[in-house]
Amino acid sequence: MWQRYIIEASTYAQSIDHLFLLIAALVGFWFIVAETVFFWLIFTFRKKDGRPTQHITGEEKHLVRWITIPHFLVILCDIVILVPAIMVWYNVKEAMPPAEQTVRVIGQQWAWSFQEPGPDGILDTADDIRTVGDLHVTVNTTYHFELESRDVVHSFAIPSFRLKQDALPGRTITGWFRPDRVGTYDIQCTQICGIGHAMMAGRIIVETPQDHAAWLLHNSNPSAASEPAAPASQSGSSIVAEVRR
Amino acid sequence: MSTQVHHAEPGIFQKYFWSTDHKMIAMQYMFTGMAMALIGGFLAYVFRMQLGFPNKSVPGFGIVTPGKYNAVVTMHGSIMIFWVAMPILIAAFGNFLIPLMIGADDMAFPRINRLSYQIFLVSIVVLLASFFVKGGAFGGAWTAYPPLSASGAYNLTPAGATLWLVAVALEFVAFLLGGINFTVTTMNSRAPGMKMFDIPLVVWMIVLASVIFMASVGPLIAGAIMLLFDQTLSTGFYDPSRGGDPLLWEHLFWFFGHPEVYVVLLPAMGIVAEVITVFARKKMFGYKTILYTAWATGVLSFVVWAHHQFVAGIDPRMANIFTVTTLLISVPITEMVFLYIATLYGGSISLTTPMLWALAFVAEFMIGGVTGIFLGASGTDIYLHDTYFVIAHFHYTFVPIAIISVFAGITFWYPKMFGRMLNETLGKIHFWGTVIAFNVIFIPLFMTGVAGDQRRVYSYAQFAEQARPELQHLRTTSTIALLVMLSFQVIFLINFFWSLRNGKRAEANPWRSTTLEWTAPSPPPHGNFAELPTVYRGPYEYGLPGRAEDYWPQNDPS
Amino acid sequence: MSTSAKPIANERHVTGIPTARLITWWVIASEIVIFGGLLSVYVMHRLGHPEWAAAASHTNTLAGAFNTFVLLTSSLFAVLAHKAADAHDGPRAAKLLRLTSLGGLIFLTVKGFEWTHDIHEGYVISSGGFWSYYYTLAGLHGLHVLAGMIIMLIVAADAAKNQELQRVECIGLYWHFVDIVWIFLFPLLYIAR
Amino acid sequence: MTTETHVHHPDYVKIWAILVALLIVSVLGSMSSIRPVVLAAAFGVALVKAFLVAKNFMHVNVEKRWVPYLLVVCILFIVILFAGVSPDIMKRSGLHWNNDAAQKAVESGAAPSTPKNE
Repeated sequence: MWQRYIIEASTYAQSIDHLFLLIAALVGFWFIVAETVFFWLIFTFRKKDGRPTQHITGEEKHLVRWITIPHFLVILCDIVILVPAIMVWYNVKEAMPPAEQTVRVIGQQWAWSFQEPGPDGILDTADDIRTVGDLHVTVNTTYHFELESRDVVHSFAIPSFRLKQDALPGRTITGWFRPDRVGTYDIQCTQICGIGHAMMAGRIIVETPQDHAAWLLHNSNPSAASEPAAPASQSGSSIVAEVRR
Repeated sequence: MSTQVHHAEPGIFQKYFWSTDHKMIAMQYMFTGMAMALIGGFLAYVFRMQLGFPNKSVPGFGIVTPGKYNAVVTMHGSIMIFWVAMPILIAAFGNFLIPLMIGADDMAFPRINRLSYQIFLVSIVVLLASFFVKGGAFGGAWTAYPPLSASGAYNLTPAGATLWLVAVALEFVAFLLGGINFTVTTMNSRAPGMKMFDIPLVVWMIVLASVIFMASVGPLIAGAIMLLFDQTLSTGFYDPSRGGDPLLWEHLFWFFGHPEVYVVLLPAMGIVAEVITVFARKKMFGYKTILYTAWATGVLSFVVWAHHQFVAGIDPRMANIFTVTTLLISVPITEMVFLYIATLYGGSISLTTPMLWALAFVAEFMIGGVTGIFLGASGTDIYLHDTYFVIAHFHYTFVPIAIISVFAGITFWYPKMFGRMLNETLGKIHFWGTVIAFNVIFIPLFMTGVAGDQRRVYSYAQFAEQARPELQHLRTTSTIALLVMLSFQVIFLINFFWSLRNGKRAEANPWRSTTLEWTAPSPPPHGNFAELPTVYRGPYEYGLPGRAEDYWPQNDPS
Repeated sequence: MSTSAKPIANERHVTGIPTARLITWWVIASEIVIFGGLLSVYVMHRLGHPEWAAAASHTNTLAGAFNTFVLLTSSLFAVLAHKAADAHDGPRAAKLLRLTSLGGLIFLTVKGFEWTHDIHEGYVISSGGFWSYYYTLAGLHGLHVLAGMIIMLIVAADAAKNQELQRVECIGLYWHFVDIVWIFLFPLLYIAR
Repeated sequence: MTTETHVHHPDYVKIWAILVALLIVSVLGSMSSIRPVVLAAAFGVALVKAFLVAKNFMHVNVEKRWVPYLLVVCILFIVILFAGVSPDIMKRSGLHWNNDAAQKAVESGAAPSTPKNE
């Protein structure tokens, strides 16, 4: 049912969806119970001539019970939700599986640009591949991304991966993902970042190792050797300075 | 007519523009708020048209360019929260009800009250002016995250951004003055015999809301000054390249922004409590428990703010704390809703228009409540943050608060405000049209949100996964439903203004209610009461066994 | 006009605290949150940026100390005015209140000299983190001093005619609060480095 | 309007003298070169002074009990704010994030201290 809306293309996509379904089941139960009781009461106690209303303060013990029992059940449900929610959060945002590859993701008005280590597999070396809009990754590989922004707050989101992380200027925020499904998926900016916000789209292309190797071979450009390999953050702040003048 | 000598009848200008009478100020707030609601509704129409029928010229507006779209969305959010929900729920109802319900002749500080409205009016002028300055109105979302909001080079609306900020700051000042006045009046000016737990819930809730607002807005006022300096004096409070930090604003904003939700929720809860007890002819189930849950909510609302920032770059470990507190706050709110439901038990429910609105509030607010859990749970928020799921969720809280409960209040107190009855038939048509359309607007948006539609985007053409036709159909459905909902508001306006002259004359207590405002004539004269009442009992004494009448007014000595 | 006389709502005091004093307390409470927010933000930046100490060392400790002395003294006059008001000696209260606002005037003058000096040295509000906070904090506080002075002169005018004497205490409360804020601003801006 | 005298007035001049003495202490403390001494003198004295003013000039000690409580609660909210915000703002790095800009500012000594022309 879920896949009809949006596919799961990363290892933690499914755990997030399962958490969603768990919460849906629990709160859905409460919601249905409450609404049923609600409408049943409205119907049962509709105005009838000659039927006096009852004077109930709701302070007596045997009445308070009707509130305290659901009250503790709600707390119980909260805990049942809390534990898996924090577990999922921990696995996605706190625990960081060792990187097999590291890429740098840079948001700026209004495009995503990416810096991928070339054949040597190390960032900030001469053979790095810098791309705009498209990020090429290998399937079943754990990627760390170093997220930066050159101007305003952006948010790096890949819906099919259930991945979302804001990019703050001046900070480097590290995250991870492990694509497990070959294909091409959207990259969104989900934090309003100016008039080009809706143009700030990208694509992540998840390839088989062979295809990725071929792509690397085809793109590891010698011209990169000439340009100084500077970490993007510095050039970033200089761009900010320019924009200000 | 009032016996207090000093209440002479003022002249026209005095009466309508310079009055210190709390009822007149309430009317000023209400009509201003309704006018702003029309503007906010029109803005909603503009961007929903763009989303439902992309890149078609919107009748009455024209082509929606990306820049205009951002401005329209930003203004819709700001106006609906700061210039509709707060003035109507807190200022209008607070001004009208507090002195009447606590048996006083006016606010404790009438001139501070008038000043509060005048500052509020100035804030509106500033805000509306921002539509016409160079670059147009501010387009950085109502959350105004810097550096986007701090630098004209980024938002391309330098003048609009500053005017927006000034308007919001003025609005804060207005509501600080008003809220402190409400609090002091309720604490000090109650009728003889009205003890703490004899105060009607709506007064309690409005005062609690004012206190929460007062305590949470301070840091944001400081933050707004800093942002203003960033915009105008080129300071670097939020500029990382100059030793500042953009994340600071997000914290300051949400430290206010989340309590703000309860600032508008509590008065709505109070209004609904009054209406339900009257039309179910029932004593409130667990009056004190409701107050305790309200206090608990108020305190907890100060420790949950960062759940708006789970993926905003805060330290991930902090998210765990805020997830716990966020799920904790669901407990008192749930309990409050349970108590409202339990109040219906054993009643004799007559489904008048106000009652329909009040019941609809409870039914719809539950949807908003349960969907909040998905966002409060950090795990699912990773995916749902800043999607349309969020939008659908908070509209399922804010529409019941700012629209449904307000209609409950207006239709309920209309006789007291204007001395006329509203037309029931028109009222019911308006109710069903509005509520059904409302659900058809936002249920599709839950789906598009789950499908990954991100917020504040004027067109999904760039995003292959979002550009699928089945999602576009959902968006179009929502837009059409909005058109229906808006058109039904015409019926309300007709009913409202037609009844002002031609409605059936209302006697003092048409609903046979117990609270003090119904002992004053409808509409109450300057000074409210012929002689100021004395209170003998709590507000909700309905259906007592062994009494001729099924209600026992608070001021009835027998 | 109908606003000239007070409504009965204003005369009641169910809490046992006169209405005027009650609202003063609430105003002070809201001011605590405003100044508290700004101060705590400044403190966390200051702790995170040890390099600001260099800029902070440019501030003139003695000028700050003198201003603290001035405010403390003016607070003394304010509270003496309250005492006089309790003794229903309006004219004396008015005299003391005017002395208090004179203290405020001296405070602002000294501040003016400090700022002109800082600006001449090239330290303006946009000269980096510390200076931004320095001018914002002191400026916000200075605005409160100014507002207090104006209100105080109005109250004094009434008090001289033995009218609205309860306001003498209220404006005093507000003034003491402004004093306390400065008591914390002084070490934060002038001493800590 | 009822302005019943709710306080007996202590000797305000004496309190004022104490306050001035404390002020001198904090200034002398600031002359010292040992940082802890400076800070202790500065902020310890500030707390004492604030307490004296609140107690004797504002009479919170004889005011209705809940008034000081109200003021303390407001301060507590600020403490909560500090506790929730400082982990992100005060620190320059945390779990999976680095505030490079702040780090750079700290290392390069003072933040840019020349007026920006705009």
